[in-house]
Amino acid sequence: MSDLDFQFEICQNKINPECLAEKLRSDKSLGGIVVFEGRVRNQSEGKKVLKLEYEAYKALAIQEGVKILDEARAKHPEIKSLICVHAEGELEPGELAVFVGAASAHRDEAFLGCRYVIEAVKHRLPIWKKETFETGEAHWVNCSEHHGAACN
Amino acid sequence: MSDLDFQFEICQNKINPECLAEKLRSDKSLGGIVVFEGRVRNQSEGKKVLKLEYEAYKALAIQEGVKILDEARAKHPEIKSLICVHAEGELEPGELAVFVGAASAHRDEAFLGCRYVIEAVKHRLPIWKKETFETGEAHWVNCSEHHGAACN
Amino acid sequence: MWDNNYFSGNYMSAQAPTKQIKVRYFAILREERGLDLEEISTNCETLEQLYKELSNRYRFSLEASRLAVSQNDNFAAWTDPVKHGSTIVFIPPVAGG
Amino acid sequence: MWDNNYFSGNYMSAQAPTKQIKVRYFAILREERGLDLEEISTNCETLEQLYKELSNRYRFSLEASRLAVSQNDNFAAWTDPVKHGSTIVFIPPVAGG
Repeated sequence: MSDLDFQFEICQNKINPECLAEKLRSDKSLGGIVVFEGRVRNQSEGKKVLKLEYEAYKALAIQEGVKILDEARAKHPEIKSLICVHAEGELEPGELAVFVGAASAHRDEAFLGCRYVIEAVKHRLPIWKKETFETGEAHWVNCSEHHGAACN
Repeated sequence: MSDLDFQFEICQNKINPECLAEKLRSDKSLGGIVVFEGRVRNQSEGKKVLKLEYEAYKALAIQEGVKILDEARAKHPEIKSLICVHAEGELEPGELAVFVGAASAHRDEAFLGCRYVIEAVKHRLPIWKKETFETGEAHWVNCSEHHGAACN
Repeated sequence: MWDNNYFSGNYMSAQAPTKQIKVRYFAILREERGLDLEEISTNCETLEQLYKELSNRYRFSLEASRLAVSQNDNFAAWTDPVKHGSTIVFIPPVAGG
Repeated sequence: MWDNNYFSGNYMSAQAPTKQIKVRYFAILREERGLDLEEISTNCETLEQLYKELSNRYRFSLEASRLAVSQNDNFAAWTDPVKHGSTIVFIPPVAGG
């Protein structure tokens, strides 16, 4: 997107939440910042999780991600800065899978915008995760009978 | 509070949000982290803000803050970590006035708990702020005819 | 000094006994009063009466209806009795965050 | 090669012309197919027909009703025509975040 304060990315490296939060803090007219961090849980379905592998259909995911940010901005025009970064590749428990941050003059729109983006990201982005348990078992989340949800 | 993961503080030094976020991230069973940062805005009522001075009735504010965290925990039992730190003293635009962070297995309760705490903090904690504009004018927010709201 | 039962019938129409209390002031009330803390003697029975007395004396800008009140670091009701030896705070409209 | 108007009356009951397309596979479909990308020739008219054909051939575990579909990096309807030269992706239930 042309506006520097609106950023959607699929990231193959580690996501640095502090670096992203600093961007949200840079405009001193924005008093309310809300950040969501979705991290890989160390357990799912009562079993210990070894790792998650995220696979993205990148061209479509970026297009859809930008569309989600546009929608959030249209619904909550007070939001002046909105960042979403989703990880790709292999992640271990505790690692950051998705970052969503919103900044606006007041808190209400920052909360609503952040929530809108994460819900849409989870339901619409063409990204998949394969969950591997410590037992060696592995499955694609939401694609098999047992629905895993190792991450938030 | 006895539980280390539940923390309420009134802080006379600068609040370090990254340090607080690290505490929220320490339990790898918690996949959803929501953080609210309330920062001093550089404008209010269309005027440029020079500074805010926060004054707290500390004994009662801490007691009430702990009560707010307890309420949030009772309403959203999935939340395993909940931190609120409010600044005291003189702050400049851009500086952090209040941090609220919630961590839970899944995102919904983290969002709801974080929101519950910040709303209660703003309506119930005996903390006041005096807003000084660049013109030299100053007033206690919410106590005079012109209601300022320099912060989120 | 005085009888803890001064609210019972015998005292209802009599002047309440004099109590020694502390009043702490914050924010706009602190500025209007010009100090943080004072020790005073009062015959007021309720916290509401006490605020009205002090407000008349010091010309506070805020109506009691816009304030909350605490006694001994706990929120209190305006109709609560003023307790001898207690510390009372009148709480202006809050503005945290 | 073929007529862009093959959906008009003349072709309705005739075999649709053969189209060259690419199919990209992700996640569980990639594993079930055993590859990321293939170029194929097909006579299928709609994306739904194409998925059913491939699903029969490769025994995909997911019903079409659980998938979405894209053509040339845009979400598409199952009833959309298969376009010659396009790249098609069948999208398993997503699980971002």
